[in-house]
Amino acid sequence: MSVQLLYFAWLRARIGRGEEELELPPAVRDVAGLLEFLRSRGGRYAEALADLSVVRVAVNQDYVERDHPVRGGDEVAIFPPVTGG
Amino acid sequence: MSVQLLYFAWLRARIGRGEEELELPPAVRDVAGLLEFLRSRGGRYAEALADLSVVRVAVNQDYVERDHPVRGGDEVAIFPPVTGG
Amino acid sequence: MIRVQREDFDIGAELDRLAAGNPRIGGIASFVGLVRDFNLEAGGDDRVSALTLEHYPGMTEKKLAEIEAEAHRRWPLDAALIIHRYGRLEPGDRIVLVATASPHREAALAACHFLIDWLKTDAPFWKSEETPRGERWVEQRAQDDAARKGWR
Amino acid sequence: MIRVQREDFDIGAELDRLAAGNPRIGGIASFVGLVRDFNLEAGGDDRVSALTLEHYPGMTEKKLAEIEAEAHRRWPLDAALIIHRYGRLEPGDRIVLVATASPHREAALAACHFLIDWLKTDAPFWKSEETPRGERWVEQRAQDDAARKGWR
Repeated sequence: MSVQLLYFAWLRARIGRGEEELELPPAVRDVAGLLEFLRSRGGRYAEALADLSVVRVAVNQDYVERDHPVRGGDEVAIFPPVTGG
Repeated sequence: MSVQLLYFAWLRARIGRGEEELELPPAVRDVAGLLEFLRSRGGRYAEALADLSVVRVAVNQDYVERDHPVRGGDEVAIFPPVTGG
Repeated sequence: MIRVQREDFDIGAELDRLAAGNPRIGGIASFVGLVRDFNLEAGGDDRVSALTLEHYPGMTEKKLAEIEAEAHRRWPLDAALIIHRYGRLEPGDRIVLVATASPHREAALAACHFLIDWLKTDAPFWKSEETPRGERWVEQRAQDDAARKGWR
Repeated sequence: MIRVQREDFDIGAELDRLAAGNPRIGGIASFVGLVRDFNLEAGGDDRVSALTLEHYPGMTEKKLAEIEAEAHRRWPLDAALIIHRYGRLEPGDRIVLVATASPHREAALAACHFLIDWLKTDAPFWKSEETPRGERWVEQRAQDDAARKGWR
């Protein structure tokens, strides 16, 4: 299945792109699995996602926890805690 | 001794004037005494000051309690609870 | 800064002036009071066609300055402003503006709330309403007293 | 009403529009966030010459609309407004405006405070600061999280 990935703020800067379409292996079923898969790609991904405690995730534009399912066609955004206002 | 009296809002309307200079008898020493003296003048004064629980007093532009002294030359204002803002 | 005036004021211009030239300021909180066309206490039944605000010249300025000074004592404010109008006003007209500016959002918000609560119980203004049944002096609301006491 | 835009806004005009034609409104509370020339967390030592606000188009509008709806659920508001800018801003520039209008002063003040607190933790915006030591992403403040939790 493929998902649309979005990166923001320093995660975007460290990964080096703002978005990508990615084909996920069938073993990836939830957010935790997706983050592990991204880290396993190594390089900039492993570096940017080294400390997952400062990483937030939204699926289809809603904040979700790590056990939230990830399905084909989802829009998954990965970013640090927000600092607007 | 004489004091400058000011009336506001419905107290002004009921007494029929906004200010007056008044010569007080020597027995009047505090706000309570002044209010009693005004009531003793009867007519509009007695009527306007019938219910002292809804009457506030300021001496020289500070809110005061009934036992606050009244001295010659003081500016004494009598009015209902404030409703600005 | 405090001002007691008959004339209307320009909120945007006043808030701009409050922060002008001070890039330490991170937030401006403000409250604007408007003339309603009904009396809240009368359950909203009584239409109000106009309001006349009477005040105690001299004491008004003194009290507003005291209220402002108290806010500065309690919070780290870079600036505060109170403008209160008097005279005859119609529904929708502005009555009062309080505004606070601080590097800290929480300080600006709390101080603004404090200023309007204190002003309601401590500034010598009185409202008289024009209603279909004649003129009527507005009575003090118990909630205003309670709100003021909450800040002690 | 919510707006996410690069352009500046006119506070006076926005607040006028919020209450226009509704004489039930007795009070308008508002908060304006401005770009400071220093970082609060860095103890004020670090000069900030500019700020760039990045956001998540689509989710930003969704979250702001949810925050506004939540304020309407909690308080009797006649109107609410959130305007948030993005892009590059300099010290003194306006970042955000939240405003609430209600017949009741307390409702307007509480809802305004609520909106800015929730927006700080829930709206997907990120600030990057330009400092003498280079660009730096602003970190979330623990107080913001605490303020948000206080409203539960």
